[in-house]
Amino acid sequence: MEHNEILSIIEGMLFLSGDEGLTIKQISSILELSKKEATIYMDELVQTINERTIKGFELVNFGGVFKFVTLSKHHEYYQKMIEQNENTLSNAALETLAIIAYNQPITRVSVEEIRGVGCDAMIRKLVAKALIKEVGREDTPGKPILYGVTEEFMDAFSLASLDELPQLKEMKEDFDQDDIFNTKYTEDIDEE
Amino acid sequence: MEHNEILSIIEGMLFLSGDEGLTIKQISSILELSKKEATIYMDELVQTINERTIKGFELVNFGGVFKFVTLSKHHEYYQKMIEQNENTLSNAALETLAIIAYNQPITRVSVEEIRGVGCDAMIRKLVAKALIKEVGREDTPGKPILYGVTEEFMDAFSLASLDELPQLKEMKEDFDQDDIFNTKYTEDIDEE
Amino acid sequence: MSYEVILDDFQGPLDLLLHLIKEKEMDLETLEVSEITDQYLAYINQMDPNQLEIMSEYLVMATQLIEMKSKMLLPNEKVELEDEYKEDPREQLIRRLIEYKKYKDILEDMRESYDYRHTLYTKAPAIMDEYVVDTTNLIPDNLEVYDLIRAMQKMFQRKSLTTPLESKIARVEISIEERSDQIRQYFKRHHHQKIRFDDLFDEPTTSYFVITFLSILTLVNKREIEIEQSGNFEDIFLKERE
Repeated sequence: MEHNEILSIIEGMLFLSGDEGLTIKQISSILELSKKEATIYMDELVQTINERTIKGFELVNFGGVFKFVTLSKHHEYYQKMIEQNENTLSNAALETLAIIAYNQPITRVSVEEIRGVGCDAMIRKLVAKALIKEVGREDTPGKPILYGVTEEFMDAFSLASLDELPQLKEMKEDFDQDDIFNTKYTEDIDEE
Repeated sequence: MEHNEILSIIEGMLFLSGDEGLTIKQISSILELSKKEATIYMDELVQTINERTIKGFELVNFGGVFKFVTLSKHHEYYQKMIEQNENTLSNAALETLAIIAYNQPITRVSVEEIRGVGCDAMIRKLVAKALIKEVGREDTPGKPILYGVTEEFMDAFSLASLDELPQLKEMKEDFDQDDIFNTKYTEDIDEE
Repeated sequence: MSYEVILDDFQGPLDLLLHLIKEKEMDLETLEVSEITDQYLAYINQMDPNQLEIMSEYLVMATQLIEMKSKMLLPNEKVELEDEYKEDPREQLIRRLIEYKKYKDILEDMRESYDYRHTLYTKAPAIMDEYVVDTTNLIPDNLEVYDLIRAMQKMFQRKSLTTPLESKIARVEISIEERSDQIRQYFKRHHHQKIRFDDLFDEPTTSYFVITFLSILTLVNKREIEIEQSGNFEDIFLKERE
């Protein structure tokens, strides 16, 4: 099939799929391409679409799912035509999500150790919001549930992959007195 | 506002409006343009969009409603996109299943009210897969069939009971600031 | 001393401790247990005792701090450290604070991406249920509860996202009498003007089209308005009869 024809079909599929988006795997199987070929086509399509002069939407990749989204700078116009759920995220929810995202797979107890507070209700809520999910069981007594973040999480934070999360400032792993206490901890403890 | 910027915003609005499309009146009121101006912009946009080399959808005007539609020559690929193989359930199928699981016993008409689309074919498919079944008749005129989920459904989603699904309340509720305190933290803060 | 910050503002005892350390401009590594304990207890004293549920987590930390402080005051503090396998509680607390602060530090960045995502809109998938030709009766074997939750969440999000406000209004049923009246009002507002025929068909529903068309015919019939067209396929105009 002709090159531009393939790109056209992918564009049409992306339009139809809307917020569900499409993965490389789906595109390659529908068009009978290898994943590598599909990736090359997608790269070209992202470029073509995102470089248009008249551009009301662009092609993004959130967690491996390609989809069209409108531009941030135009959002006030679209607000007039659609009602949107407010869906704010509390600090507690954000904190819990961050700890899970950086440490997954992780048990509830481990999240609680880091936060220093109970997280039972919060974790249930994040599961209900499809932002985290059960990804397995830990091989320790009681077989506690291990949690990880989901495709929905990637979308909610506009991330193509977890590598795009902000870098954590790592502390030295071996925490012995002579060492870490001489290294001055420089940045300010900033709070909100 | 700059010319191409207006065209871009209109493109974004058309994308968001999807199958419903937009009238000149809607476009002119959101962008605070006269109908005449809006019409001129639309003429230009139709031309720009329909003359693209890579074109998966085009801009049509059906009875005063402008909307993007995919090209009929690509129909077989879109068909393929939604054809299900044995390894996936479509999002539409999952949505229907979720509604039935949360509201069972429920009639087809009620499922359709919640989803906002006809579900006749979908329900027949889910019955064929034995994921849902007839569980009775509603005591209203016409005695419509009531559907519920099956043991196969429980199996497929590894559920021991429907209580394992998050509560509807939790799924809809916003995060509020003090929700971490809903449950008492019982274990001691672990000292590893 | 007055405490402007109430405990509801904190995510837990670690959060409160970080706040106090910052307030006292202390370094995390050189944490002065004795001073911070006093500060911490002063805060705890401000707490509403009725909020025991909230307090319990703070109280656990308070006990640990007091224990730590008292041990440090004891002359045999050195002896305590002989046991190599037991971590110094102060070090352990510092370690926990550093670990917790790592996440605190990036929360604003994460919230920014989250808020940014809320300025990007997308559309619901086209409804294509009828195209689904599912040939097998097999149930896929890779399903998880998450699939259901996600489908449900997507649906909740879409409910408010996909219905343009104006088309909701357009679905209101209207009679020929009402529509004729609206058209009369329209002509009143556009006195002595020629109105483009198309301008009256401004809502995209079939029933609205039909009702509007019938209303125009009625009004023409009643000789309230007249139709003008300069030639075949030219624009049609309407105007009030004088």
